[in-house]
Amino acid sequence: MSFLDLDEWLFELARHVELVYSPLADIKAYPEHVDVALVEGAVANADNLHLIRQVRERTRTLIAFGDCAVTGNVTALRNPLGAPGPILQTLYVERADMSGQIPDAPGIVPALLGRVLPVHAVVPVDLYLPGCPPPAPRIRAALEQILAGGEVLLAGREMIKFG
Amino acid sequence: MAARTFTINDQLVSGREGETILEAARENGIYIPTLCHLDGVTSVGACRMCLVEIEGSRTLRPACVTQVVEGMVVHTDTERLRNYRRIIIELLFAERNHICAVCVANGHCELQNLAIAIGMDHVRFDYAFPVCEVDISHGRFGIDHNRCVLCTRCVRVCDEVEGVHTWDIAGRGADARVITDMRQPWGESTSCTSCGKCLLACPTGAIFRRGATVSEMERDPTKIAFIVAARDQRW
Amino acid sequence: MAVTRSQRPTPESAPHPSGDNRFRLLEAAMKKHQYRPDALIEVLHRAQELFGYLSTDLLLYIAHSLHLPPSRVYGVATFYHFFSMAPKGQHSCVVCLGTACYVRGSAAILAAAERHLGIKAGTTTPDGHISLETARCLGACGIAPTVVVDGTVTGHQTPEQVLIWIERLAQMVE
Amino acid sequence: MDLSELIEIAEHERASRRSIRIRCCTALGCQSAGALSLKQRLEEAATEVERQDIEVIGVGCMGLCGNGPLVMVDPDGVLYEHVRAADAPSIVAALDGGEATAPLGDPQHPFFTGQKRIVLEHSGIIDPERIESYIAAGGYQALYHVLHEMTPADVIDVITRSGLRGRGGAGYPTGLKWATVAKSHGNRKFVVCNADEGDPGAFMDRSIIESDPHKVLEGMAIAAYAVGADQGYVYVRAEYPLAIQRLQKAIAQARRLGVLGAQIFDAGFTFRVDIRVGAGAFVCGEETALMASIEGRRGQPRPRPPYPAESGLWGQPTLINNVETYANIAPIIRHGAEWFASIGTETSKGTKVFALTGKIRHTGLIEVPMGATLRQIVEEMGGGVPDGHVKAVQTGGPSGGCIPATLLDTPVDYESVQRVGSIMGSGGMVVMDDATHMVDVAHFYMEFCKDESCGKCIPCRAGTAQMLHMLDVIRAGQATPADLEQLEQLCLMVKETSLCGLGQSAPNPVLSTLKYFRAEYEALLNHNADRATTEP
Repeated sequence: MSFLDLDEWLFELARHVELVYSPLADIKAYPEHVDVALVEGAVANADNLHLIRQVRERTRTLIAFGDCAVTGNVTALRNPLGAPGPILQTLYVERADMSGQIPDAPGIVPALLGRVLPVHAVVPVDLYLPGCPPPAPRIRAALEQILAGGEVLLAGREMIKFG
Repeated sequence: MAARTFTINDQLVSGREGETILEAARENGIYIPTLCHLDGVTSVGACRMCLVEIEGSRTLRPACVTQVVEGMVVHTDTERLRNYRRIIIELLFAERNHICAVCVANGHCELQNLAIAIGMDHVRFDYAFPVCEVDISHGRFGIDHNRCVLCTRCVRVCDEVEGVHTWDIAGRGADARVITDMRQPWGESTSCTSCGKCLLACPTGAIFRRGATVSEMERDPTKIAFIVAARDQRW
Repeated sequence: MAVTRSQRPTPESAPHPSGDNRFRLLEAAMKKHQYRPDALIEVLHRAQELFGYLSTDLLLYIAHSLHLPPSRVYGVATFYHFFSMAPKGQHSCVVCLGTACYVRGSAAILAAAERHLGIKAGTTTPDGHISLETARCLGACGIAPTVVVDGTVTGHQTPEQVLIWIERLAQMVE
Repeated sequence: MDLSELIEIAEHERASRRSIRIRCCTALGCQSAGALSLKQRLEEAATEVERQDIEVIGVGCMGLCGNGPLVMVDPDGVLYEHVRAADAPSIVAALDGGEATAPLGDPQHPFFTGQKRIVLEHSGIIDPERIESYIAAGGYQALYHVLHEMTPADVIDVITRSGLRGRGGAGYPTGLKWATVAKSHGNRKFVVCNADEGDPGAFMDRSIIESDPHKVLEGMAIAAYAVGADQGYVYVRAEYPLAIQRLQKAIAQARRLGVLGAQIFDAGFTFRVDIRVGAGAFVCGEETALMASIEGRRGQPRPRPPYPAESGLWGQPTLINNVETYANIAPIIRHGAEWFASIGTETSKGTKVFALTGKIRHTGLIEVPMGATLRQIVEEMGGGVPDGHVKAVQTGGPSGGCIPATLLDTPVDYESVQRVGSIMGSGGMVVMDDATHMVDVAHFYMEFCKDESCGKCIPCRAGTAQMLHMLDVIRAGQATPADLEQLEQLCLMVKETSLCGLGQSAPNPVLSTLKYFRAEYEALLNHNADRATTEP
């Protein structure tokens, strides 16, 4: 959402880039030869895992975008509780009012990973853009540098503060 | 007191005899990062953030407890020190569950500030995700061990300034926890005077005012030094 | 004489209000150290010797007697591995995990004991009969690997031998 | 008490000795193998044969702990190994030409003949539970000599010229340390004996106290005189009950005879010694943590300076040396600085006691001149690895490193051992054979350091936990070469930034195994790099 806070600069951006994949756009498969991917969210389930590997394979510059991608953040709060198996068992079976069962629909409900992991724990990451969410000026600064080519340098409170 | 002339980062500075490198550096406008140091209470040299290089010394020295010596040559911001400081901060983030996004101290946190100053854009180590308790049994304050960095500033301020010693550390190593009295819920502590000095002293959101929500915990730890100075002057 | 003495108890020989004589002995230990705060660890040793473990009440009692903040006493008691905050089993089996013992196979011994007792090292069987513990090095490296059964150090141990010890302990029902 | 009384006790003790002495080791190792009931059976057997010329005495460690219980019969010097209580009558009968049922040991084995005994000179010979036995061996005469014929400055001068260095691990010159404490000003001064021998695989100090406790006390008293202290503490691990018991007995006996306490030898010198029992914290071997523990606090180190020599126990100047260091003092006073300095190497004088353990034929305690090579110690004296080859020798415990077999010709002195990436340490020497995986060894030590980290400083507290985790990842085959590099980086950081010696040396076992056995780490990389699992 904070991406939309870029406001009119989005038009400027649109002149330079082509949007080839997004959870909001109706594109089924992650394409080949992508220049830049902003990856939001941590790696929490089998689908995430599959996708992030694909993204890494097919992308030149992978940006961990936002605290969840960079640290696991709130989504990783389940990790101290241990593996998801017993948690699901408690929630869906033991505490169920009626005959409970753990949701199981292969191909529809993806299996949870043992632990929620930040993106860089699964695949190499090229740039980190922390923030929850990353404020628009921070996103813009990063993208401008990428568009300009050369090394991206983010420093200081406005650029790398978590939270 | 006799003056001491020495060098910090190629800058000739003066300090007083008995003064620490940290004090002298600050007086001369030179920034040395600290975490466990708190003006007004004893320094313990534990966090290692303020380690500096002193020419001729085999080991790195904590600036908060190392006294200035005439002619010494100090470096506070070398490549090696910057690297080590970043690792220290990363180790802290990996050690407990520091979720800035939902923390009362977000934006007013010394740990967060250090991470920014040191240029930490991500943590290279695996997170430990330990199980930590949150104690909100006290009427006015709470403690969230997920955010504690074991700097012992609360322990020292309670002992040295308030003179109560409600806080201490139990256990050791990674299992160490700050405790009140016999590790009972804070609200059941019989020694706690609810003075709130530990709240002022805490560098992170570990000790918080109840009712405070995300980013609302602004504090001024320099008040501790003010209290101590005021007390000392009265005598 | 004995009668007179029992009629007029001196403070240090008076039994504790609870009637528990062990407090009298603990009191004597503290008195020997003139209730000095620096004797805390010595006093904790004595207390554990007398009571088997250090309960919260016991620690509070010691804190008051030595004029120490409770949190400091608790902090000290939990810093040292030797002090136990929970009751121990009637019998103990301690497997040494020092380097010499490790190189000579103590890990297999511990694993066998854990499997056999169905508990993890550092815990006690649910019936409170046997505590399985580990040691950092007993300094008996010359006879590694070593196991201490109810206080008796035995050397050159094997997993099989340790299971025999445990069986023997299991049969020693009070 | 004066010199003539001391000599009288010694002469009386010597005169009451019988011509045949059956020495039975009663140190911990042999006790665990049944030495106490053996000793009793020997006594009974000696009584049964009604010979007035036989006596059975309990002695301290004879060294070859792996073959205990050990019995030595004087004056013929017959050594028996693995002696069972049932063998006792036959050992006595053997004095009349019978045949002993216990296996004979070889006192001419290099294990014994390769030694040079200064610290252990009385070990296995005198009865550690009787002060008279120590006095008969010349005990406390050095103290008398010091108090009556030397100034404190003279004593420090002798110790300095002897070249003695601290035997606790770091090798700080003992004379220099004493001189600093002597010069420091304080209301009181203290002398502390560090007997918190925490290195797993080391038992030199335990054995010295169990075998010859008075020697340590005499060394402490001489030190106290030299630096101007009147109170001493021996800080012993709780894991050493026999040592504590013998030390308590020794202190009580010494006080009774007036060689400890007020007005020792009527020389206007007062010195009392108390025991402080540790409670299971490895870090308390670090001197500032040890002092905190003596003061009844959490055993957490503090930054130095100020050094204990200037501001130690209760802020007063405090001398801290370890057991073996103190045990060297009386012999140096007796034989002179030049004698001591003639033993050992250029920079490391005297002898060093080692606890030889692990995968080695002869395990036990040995004392060799500084500069002896690892090969002499491990292969000649220790008899090498039974059915296998030496892969590495670990010295210095969790603070030390693994020295590979290719470097067995390294002489054992402070500098040489350090040069090959380990430390002399307090004297633990664990031999590892081909079956030992070096990544496992590193993991073992790291787990130890993590458990023993006091938690005060971040690099040690969080760093050891993280290093252990990384070793877990490596052992699980999930690590990449980048992970290995990161582990190395972290090791260096923890080494350079930790507050005390525990943290500073915690990475050593990893660094030394990486240095010499890197291939074993690399063989584990990239096997199962998928760390994201879907297991429930």
